[in-house]
Amino acid sequence: MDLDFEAPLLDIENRIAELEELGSGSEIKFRSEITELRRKAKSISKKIYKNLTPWQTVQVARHKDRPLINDYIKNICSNFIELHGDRCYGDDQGIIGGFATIGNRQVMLIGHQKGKSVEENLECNFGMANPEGYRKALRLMRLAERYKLPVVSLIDTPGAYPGLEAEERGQAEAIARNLAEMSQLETPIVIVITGEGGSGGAIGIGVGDSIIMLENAVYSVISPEGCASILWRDGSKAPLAAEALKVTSDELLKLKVIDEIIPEPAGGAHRASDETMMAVKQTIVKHIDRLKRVAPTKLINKRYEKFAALGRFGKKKR
Amino acid sequence: MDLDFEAPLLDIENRIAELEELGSGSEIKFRSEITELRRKAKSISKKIYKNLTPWQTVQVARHKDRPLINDYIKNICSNFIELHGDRCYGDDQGIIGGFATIGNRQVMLIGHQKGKSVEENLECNFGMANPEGYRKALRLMRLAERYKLPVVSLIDTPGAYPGLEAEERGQAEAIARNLAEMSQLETPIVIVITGEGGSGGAIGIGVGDSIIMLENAVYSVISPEGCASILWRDGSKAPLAAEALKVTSDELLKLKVIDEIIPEPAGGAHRASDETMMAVKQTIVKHIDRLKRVAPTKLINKRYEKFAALGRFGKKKR
Amino acid sequence: MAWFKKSKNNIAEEKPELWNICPSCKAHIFKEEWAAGLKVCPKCNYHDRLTYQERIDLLLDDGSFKEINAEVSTNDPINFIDAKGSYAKKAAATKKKINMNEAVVTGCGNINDIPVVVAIMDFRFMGGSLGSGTGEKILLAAEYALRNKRPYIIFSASGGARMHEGIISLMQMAKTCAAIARLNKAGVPYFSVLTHPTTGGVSASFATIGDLNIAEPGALIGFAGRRVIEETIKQKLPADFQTAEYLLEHGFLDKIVARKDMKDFFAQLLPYAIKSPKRRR
Amino acid sequence: MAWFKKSKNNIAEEKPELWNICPSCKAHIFKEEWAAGLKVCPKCNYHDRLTYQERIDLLLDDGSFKEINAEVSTNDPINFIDAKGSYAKKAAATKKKINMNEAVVTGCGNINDIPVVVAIMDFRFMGGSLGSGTGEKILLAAEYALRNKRPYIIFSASGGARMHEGIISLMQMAKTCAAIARLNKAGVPYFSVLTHPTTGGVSASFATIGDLNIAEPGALIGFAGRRVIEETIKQKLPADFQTAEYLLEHGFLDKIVARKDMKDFFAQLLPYAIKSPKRRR
Ligand SMILES: [Zn+2]
Ligand SMILES: [Zn+2]
Repeated sequence: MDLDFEAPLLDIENRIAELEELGSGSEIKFRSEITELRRKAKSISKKIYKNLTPWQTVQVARHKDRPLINDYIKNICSNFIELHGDRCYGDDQGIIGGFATIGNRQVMLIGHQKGKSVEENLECNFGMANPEGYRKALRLMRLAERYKLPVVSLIDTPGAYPGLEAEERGQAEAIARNLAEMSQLETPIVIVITGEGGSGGAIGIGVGDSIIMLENAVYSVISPEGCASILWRDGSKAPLAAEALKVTSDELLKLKVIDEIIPEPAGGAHRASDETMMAVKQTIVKHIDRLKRVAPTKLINKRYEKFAALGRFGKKKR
Repeated sequence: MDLDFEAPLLDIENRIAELEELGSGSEIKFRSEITELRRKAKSISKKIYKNLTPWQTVQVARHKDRPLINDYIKNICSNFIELHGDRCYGDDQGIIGGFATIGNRQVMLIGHQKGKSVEENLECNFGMANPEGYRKALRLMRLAERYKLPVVSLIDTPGAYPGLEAEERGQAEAIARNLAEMSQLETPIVIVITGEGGSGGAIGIGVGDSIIMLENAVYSVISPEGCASILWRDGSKAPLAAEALKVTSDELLKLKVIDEIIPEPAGGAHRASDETMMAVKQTIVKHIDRLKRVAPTKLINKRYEKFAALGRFGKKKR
Repeated sequence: MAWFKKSKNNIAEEKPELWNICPSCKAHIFKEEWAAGLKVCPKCNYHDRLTYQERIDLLLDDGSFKEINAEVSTNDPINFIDAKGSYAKKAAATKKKINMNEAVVTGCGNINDIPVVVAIMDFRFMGGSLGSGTGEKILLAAEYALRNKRPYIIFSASGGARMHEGIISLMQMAKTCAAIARLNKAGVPYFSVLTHPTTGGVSASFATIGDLNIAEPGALIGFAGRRVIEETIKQKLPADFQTAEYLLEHGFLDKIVARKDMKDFFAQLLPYAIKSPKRRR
Repeated sequence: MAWFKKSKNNIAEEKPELWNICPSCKAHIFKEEWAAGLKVCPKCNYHDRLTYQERIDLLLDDGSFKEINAEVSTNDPINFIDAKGSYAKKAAATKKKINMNEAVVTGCGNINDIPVVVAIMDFRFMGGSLGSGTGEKILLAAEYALRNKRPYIIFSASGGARMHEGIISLMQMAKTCAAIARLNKAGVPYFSVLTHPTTGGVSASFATIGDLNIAEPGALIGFAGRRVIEETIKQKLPADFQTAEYLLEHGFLDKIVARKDMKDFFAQLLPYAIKSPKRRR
């Protein structure tokens, strides 16, 4: 899945790859040409990524090479212990979680799992969780509360799974329950939107004290395609809908829906996985350390006020 | 389903019914004969019921005309509001529950439902609940706790349902969870074993502050038939097992497993439904009034000590 | 019968002002009968949508309702414009047409002299969608209920989030649930009544987390839309899918209460949930 | 292969003292290899039962185990006599034979220097059945863990309630769960490890309500017996029914941990569950 707006960049990258292959074994051959191409690639990627349209950002956020939760687990966590099951019906793989250590901070990590290979995609339903996933997440968060561990939640989902059985087992209730419980959880909650923040499926594990977003992640009440097909009566008008919906990190920061943007290297997280993950790690650690200093009661009150203030315009009686 | 040891009594009762039919319309005809037969029936039933063997008591406890939860709801409760669902998978009819008013006391009533007709039997699985039933019961008990209502639990089940799906959805976990949660529920819990107290399926809603038992109810770790087939390798030795297991109210009172026996009219609850239910009502009210005066923390500590003391023989380090 | 029906249809066509057509079974019912039956179809028991005013009249003691936060209105946080024009204009037109400021009306009132706080959604206002004003009013009413320790009852009727407000609409799910969570923690009763239809973001927030979840018969209740699900799973859904009856069976509703019984139901329920001198003697 | 197997069987018959037969796949394994492999079959990964002493040796730091409440023993609250004689005699014989007082051994010890409290069931003692002494020891160890704020780990191995103690055995389910509930409330970690087999009253009490539920591979875990279920539902059960793997899939286990990894697993887990100066920097 190449991004069409990356075409000039991909051309140069392909050329670099060719030269590297041709010159393999020889250190000097093509060296200057490659250096020059790399400089050019950097400059072009900066230019492209500075001017991404919202719809292009959506495509970047969905890029298959973007770091996924398993990459974060491998690269910025140690001592990860995955925990399974909702103690009621099953073990959903669309949301996974467990104990993790991030920069010496012990946390409960939860997040959507999209999977890399086709088999993984199918097993975890492309990150579209079932009610069991939300209920497992809640169980783990309550455990974190009891063990006084902060919760770190990584958001990356097209949305909660719209299936027959998901409805039967209470997709709506499972998400709603999490929203209520997370608002009162007596431990810090750090949310990082790393890829797609897809509607109810995203916010179902997205209530917290710090809401952080990778630069090219998106967060939206409905997919641009869905919005376009309803309000434009034409799914292909998704680029228009993406723009109208204000789904990008800069817009969300202005709207105070998020607290901080983690910049991505030029060319996007899919080009610089390690660098991106390291930045995510540092930001998580910073927020955990800040939030741990806040007394639980105050933390919960501030969390409440944070969400209560969203969509409050002008002075209201309270 | 006639009880064979009731044969002499049933003969007289049949004769009375005959005479009443023959003499219907005429007040005097057979009057003295009927009076005499009634006196005789009473004396015989007293005699039979004073000397019930444990196995006979098991049969009385299972008698199809014994008052069931729906009879109690109709006859000793007002303003019953049935509440449904476990908020997770389904609504089991093997355990039902809801708000009820018993003698002006507002309570949360829960209990096993066996059903009267064949259709009812099937719908509620003869009172053999699925995990959903135990989870619904827990949800209602937590609601009772929040609304500061005492819980009244009526026990009458052959046991939790031993089905494939019941295992899949965590029959064991559902019962265990209730045992733990009921031990810490911050509201009075009154348990009445009205019929069959069948093993884990019974105690799954059977942890409380007052454990009360109807005279001819039984409560056992395993059905006499099951015990006989394991330890005697012969299910027909159930009468022996019933005796060995000490399943009757008098034995259980001695063992301090129950706190009080509600006497049944001679001839058993199945002959005197109204009288029995009225006695149950009065006993429930008495215990609620007593328990409501105990502070919640003290209540929970006493409940803990009550169960901790069961099976503690001799002095132990603590 | 066919003749009768035909003739009835003809009559209806001749004097349409006298007849109402049931949206579900298409039966022709005299408008007078329709209204007297509280907009419930006598043929198929379809519970048609009510306006907030009709709901208030049915639920609360006469003259007891006092609206709160009536001035809270729509906002246009993302200056939304779609194919048909601006959200601002659309909202303004809706407000004028049905004389409401938002998709919900909140206030306090009595049910058989028991004081309660209510939030009543009205589907006429942009499909009862959850905008920022909707969420704000639901939260403010919850805070009012909390301060006054009064039971809170929400009647939902909604197609879901109001996408014209973008992410701010999504945030109302978290916001309203946070308000409900505070009631839970304080032991203040909260009852949710799901009416036809309650879907999407509203089903996935305050509407499904009542101490009791009540629904009107036949109400459509679900997270994802029928069409979306059928496209996803590539199969037809059962006819009763996402009905109130279906949800009851699957454990997510406490009770289905017919419209005509709703007030009596709450009159019977509320004494269990509130502390009063008479309570638990 | 057939020849080899046959020959191996012959050898086994000739020198039975050298061979162990896997209870699951019937493979013949050198006794030395069997022991070195921690009683785990190298052919089929069957995790055979361990004695409490073997479990302690595998789990705790050398020499760190100190038993508590060793004197708590069986009781005969209902003077039980069955076809084969009295429970009192049977219990006395068992105690003498395997030199244990009850079906569980409790105490404290260290895992990589982290102090924990453990309760280890031993199936040899009347099938690990839950008698009053078993329940009492499990409760007393929980209270010890509570007083000392140490994580509590129970290794279950049980056929269920001990029916020879009648209703008193059933009460141990409530009793042990009450003890666990106190730990929950106090935030003291409790971990359940379900080993082969954990069924009946033990599965329906402390064994399934761990903060984490861990199991050994292939362990049989379930409430009702396979035969009872098959008789009830009149159909054959799937082969993997009630295995640890089956429970994991259905949401009731956090993890399956191989025997050889169990100590390392807890060494990795415990720091998340306990407060220490090093914890959370
Ligand atoms: Zn109709
Ligand atoms: Zn083997």
